[in-house]
Amino acid sequence: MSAFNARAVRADVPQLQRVINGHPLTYLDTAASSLQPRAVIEAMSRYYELRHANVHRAVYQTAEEATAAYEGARDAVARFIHAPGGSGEVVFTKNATESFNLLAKSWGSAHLGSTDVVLVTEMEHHANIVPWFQLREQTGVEVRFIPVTDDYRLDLTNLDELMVGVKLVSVTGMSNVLGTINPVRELARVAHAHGALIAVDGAQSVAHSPTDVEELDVDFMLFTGHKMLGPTGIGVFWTHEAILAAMPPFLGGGGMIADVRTDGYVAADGPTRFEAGTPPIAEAVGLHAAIRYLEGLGVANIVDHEHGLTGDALTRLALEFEGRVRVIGPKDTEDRGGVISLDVEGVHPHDVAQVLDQFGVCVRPGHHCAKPLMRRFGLAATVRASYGPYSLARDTDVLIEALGHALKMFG
Amino acid sequence: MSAFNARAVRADVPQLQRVINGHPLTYLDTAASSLQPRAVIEAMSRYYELRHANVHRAVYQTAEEATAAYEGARDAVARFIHAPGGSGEVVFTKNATESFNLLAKSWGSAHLGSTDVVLVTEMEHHANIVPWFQLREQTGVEVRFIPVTDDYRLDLTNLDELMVGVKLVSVTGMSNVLGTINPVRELARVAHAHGALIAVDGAQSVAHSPTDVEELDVDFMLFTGHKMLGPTGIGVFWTHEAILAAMPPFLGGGGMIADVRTDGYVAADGPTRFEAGTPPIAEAVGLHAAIRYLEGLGVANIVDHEHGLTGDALTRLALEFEGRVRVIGPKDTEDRGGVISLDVEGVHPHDVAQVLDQFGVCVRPGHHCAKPLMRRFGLAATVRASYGPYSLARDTDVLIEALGHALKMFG
Amino acid sequence: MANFEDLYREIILDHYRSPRNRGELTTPPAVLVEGFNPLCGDEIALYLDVDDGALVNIKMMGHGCSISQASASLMGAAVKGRPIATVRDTIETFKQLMTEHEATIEHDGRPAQVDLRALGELAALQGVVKFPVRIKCAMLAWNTLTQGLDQVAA
Amino acid sequence: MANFEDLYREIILDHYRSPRNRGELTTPPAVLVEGFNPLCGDEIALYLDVDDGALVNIKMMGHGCSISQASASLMGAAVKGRPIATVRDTIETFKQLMTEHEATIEHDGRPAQVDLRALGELAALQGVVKFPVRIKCAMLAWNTLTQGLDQVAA
Ligand SMILES: Cc1ncc(COP(=O)(O)O)c(C=O)c1O
Ligand SMILES: Cc1ncc(COP(=O)(O)O)c(C=O)c1O
Repeated sequence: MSAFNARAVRADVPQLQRVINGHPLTYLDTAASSLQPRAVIEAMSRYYELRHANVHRAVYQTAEEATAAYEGARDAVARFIHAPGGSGEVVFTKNATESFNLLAKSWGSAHLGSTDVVLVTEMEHHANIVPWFQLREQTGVEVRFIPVTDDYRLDLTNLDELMVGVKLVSVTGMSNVLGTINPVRELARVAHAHGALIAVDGAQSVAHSPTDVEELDVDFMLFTGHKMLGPTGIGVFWTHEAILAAMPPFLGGGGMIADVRTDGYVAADGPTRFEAGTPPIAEAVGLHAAIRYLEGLGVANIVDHEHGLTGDALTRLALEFEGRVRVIGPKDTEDRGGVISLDVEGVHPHDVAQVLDQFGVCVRPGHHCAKPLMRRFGLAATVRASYGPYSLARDTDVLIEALGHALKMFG
Repeated sequence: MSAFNARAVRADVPQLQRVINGHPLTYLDTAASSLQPRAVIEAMSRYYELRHANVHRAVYQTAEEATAAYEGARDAVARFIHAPGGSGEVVFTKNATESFNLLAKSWGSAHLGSTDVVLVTEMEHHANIVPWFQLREQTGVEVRFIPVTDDYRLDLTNLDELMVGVKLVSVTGMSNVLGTINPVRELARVAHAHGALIAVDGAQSVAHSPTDVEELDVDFMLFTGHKMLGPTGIGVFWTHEAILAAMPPFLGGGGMIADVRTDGYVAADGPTRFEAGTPPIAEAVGLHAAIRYLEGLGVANIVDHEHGLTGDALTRLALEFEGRVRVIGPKDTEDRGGVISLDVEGVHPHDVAQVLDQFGVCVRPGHHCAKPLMRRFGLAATVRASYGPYSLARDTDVLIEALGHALKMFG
Repeated sequence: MANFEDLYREIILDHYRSPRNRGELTTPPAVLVEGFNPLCGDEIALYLDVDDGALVNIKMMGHGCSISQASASLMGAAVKGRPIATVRDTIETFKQLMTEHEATIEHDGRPAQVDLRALGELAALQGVVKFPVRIKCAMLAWNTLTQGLDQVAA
Repeated sequence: MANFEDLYREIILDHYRSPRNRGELTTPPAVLVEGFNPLCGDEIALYLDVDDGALVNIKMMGHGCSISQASASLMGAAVKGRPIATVRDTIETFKQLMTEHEATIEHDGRPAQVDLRALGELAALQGVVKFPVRIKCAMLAWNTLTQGLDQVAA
């Protein structure tokens, strides 16, 4: 067995040593953004202290070191998601949202016309919806939604019908509201059988379930650094080399060109074509450190750990509140991650979160950038608690105590 | 008089303590990216250690602190450039290049049709060229270039003629190759007289000459964090509130919306509309620290300091090498910043830079993302040395010694 | 804890649990104006009966958090039956109360700008300014009222 | 300093200062193929005279840094007069030499994969691999030659 130890992870995360309103910090907002271990913070500081320089094309030593650090991060990402073609398939963006814009506005605008369909789901984050609506304004592509069942799963009963005209299926690996883990490999099979490609929003899944793009047989994988123990300011766009090579440029500027004349320009090849301007160098260094840290823990161990916490929390919430606190998401841990959305009887999510803050509990009230999903369930907002590798059952204790207090105060 | 002291600045910058190939680091590549003082690095570390959380809409304490930190940076930027409408006019992007893409693809695509002209200059960085070429593919806008004279200045003799049909003048405040400082206020006057707007590429100028957008009477100011002692991963787009309010969305996703339904979306108001996804929070904190540091030094003092170094270097280069090292840029310091491009007789810029690296001297060989300018002067590349607030005359000593060596070795 | 108890004063919880002026008015003569905070889903519907330069009656429907609901209820009590000019003054004063936050941050220790006595029970919402994200909740009803008055005036 | 002297070996500086096979050939029968590195502006023009399965003559023009020029000059000397198959082998071997860099980084201490003796004078370019940005300079002539041979074969 492994040496995974959530207490040790906790000790590695400086912010978890904070005391809020007289209580130790209970961080249950990892689905919004994870906390950074010291190794990630220090990797970036060291980068700035020792070798910051602009990358590419300089010959002096610190610039070579900076370039090696930046490209080393690309290698690490490729390895982490098992990119079959290696680092030449990995594009760095500023966040998952930019990655989706790149997908829609480069690949999409070249491939999706007015008779084509992009198939998303009702449980998508706005990042995987709005860029398609924007593309629709431009090319007339149809944006179609896979419905969500009453038990918070994708409704795939009419999938073959839904697939008519679809050129791309774009689906989240794990819902950031429900915790639902979608059957990506199965969807990939169906997509390919219909001659469509499949893109996966890995923002929630990549640090909480092992990701092997080759085994999943997907065509695009998009995610974001700050939800995988990494820094803000960096996202990833992965696709197969051949697909990338055929994608037209997106943002224009320095770095992404092979040549510029006063009468036109020629775009560069490879990931560079999509990295206009000075890239997120320190952020790539931080992401690399985060990947190293995650690999050290073992993503499979993180899954087990969070699975245990989630199952325990679901049981206790049901027992403790006898229906006054409703879980908006699957009731058991099968194909489910550690994201638990709650509807607290008679208490508005803002008020729940405010009371919880008094106990040092960090949860997120709101629509979680998934308004179509909220509407589907007739909710304006939920309170969401989510786990990370540093979470402990103790966090659930405090959550339950604080929820009880909120019910007493407003209920 | 001020307490500006370049030696003290130097002591604040950890990387300048490094020893390269047995020599102390001589950093002369500030035009590519500046080095970060400890205060900037530590502000970001402290942010991650204490209060990292996703911003906006959470009610718990660290998220409120993170939001306040992020919005505080916006206030600081607004103050730094004297934005008349305050922080509501400041959009954070990932770099200056994204800012230009925002300008071209949001404002530009709404306002520049096939009968309109955007007027740039032959000395622009690719960031202020390629997005316009991309827009041209889309809307047919004409991209026109103000020529550069043989003494490295904008050739404004036919400006009124050049202005025919122009809706936007987009010009760099300071050339990143020549060091030339352009007459922005005068260009703004002409642009406005012709009913056009004016955008300024402040990437090179903002940390090296005081920037007051109101006094300059410009309409857009775009720059980048990592060239002003700040971190990578953040850029700024400023425009007047009324112009911003009329700009259509650019990147789509979470954060930039007011509402999303399965049949469409409504964009948010204000800077938020242009900040899709999780923003560069830690980077904003770092940029804020950089601005505080620059304000502490006094930008006017930095200008004086760099002016002195540049004048001295120009004189000594002329004396020392008797024409074998040619300066590609104005020969005196009038309207000129501390960016010195060199053409070394008989030695390729790559080889010059490689020899200089042996002396611990960091300079940049290449086209500096300004290929049209390079072509204008029949050059493939130059070697560029550039100064920052931490530069000393000693750096010029080492540069000259190393250049002598390169000439001896290859010349 | 002090801030927290300042936010959720008893009077606020009371107005949340038993909102005043709940209901609808026939339109016309009343005017219906709706407010929506898409970020948290809070909604409000105001029925305004303006006659002879005064807001002779006000009723409201909608849902939201305790702060938005209590603020609406307190607002109704404060403005009902008042001359429009007075109502606009009250709105202005309340807005000032809600933006005092920034002033306090920038100039710590500066004396309050807002005459709390003029606000009566509304002063109970003062605690909200220490919770920046909640200010929007408190403002929803007020912004909607302004919109309604502008509509009537137009 | 060791790396630096490895990069700029005397033989390299010699080929830079006195490039071999400089000049042009009449086309046709010779084939002209041009290479360009837009990032640093280096340019090369190769004139290839292929006859009866051999590269009977090669001439070159162009400009660039010492590494790109010396690499081209050394290449010309190495391939001139050789059978095409041998030339392709040499190209392959040289490419391996230039990519050894990554192998070295990943598996430190691993024995060299490339038979340096097979490279003769070309082995002088070995020092380039320690300077990743310069590898492209060294490869320009070789990539252009591959292109030219493919053209002739097509
Ligand atoms: C004048 C000028 N404009 C724009 C840029 C682009 O900045 P960034 O690479 O941070 O987007 C640079 C620097 O590369 C520059 O020097
Ligand atoms: C499922 C999902 N997709 C996409 C995103 C967007 O990530 P970012 O805000 O870093 O662009 C998020 C997080 O906000 C998410 O949870």
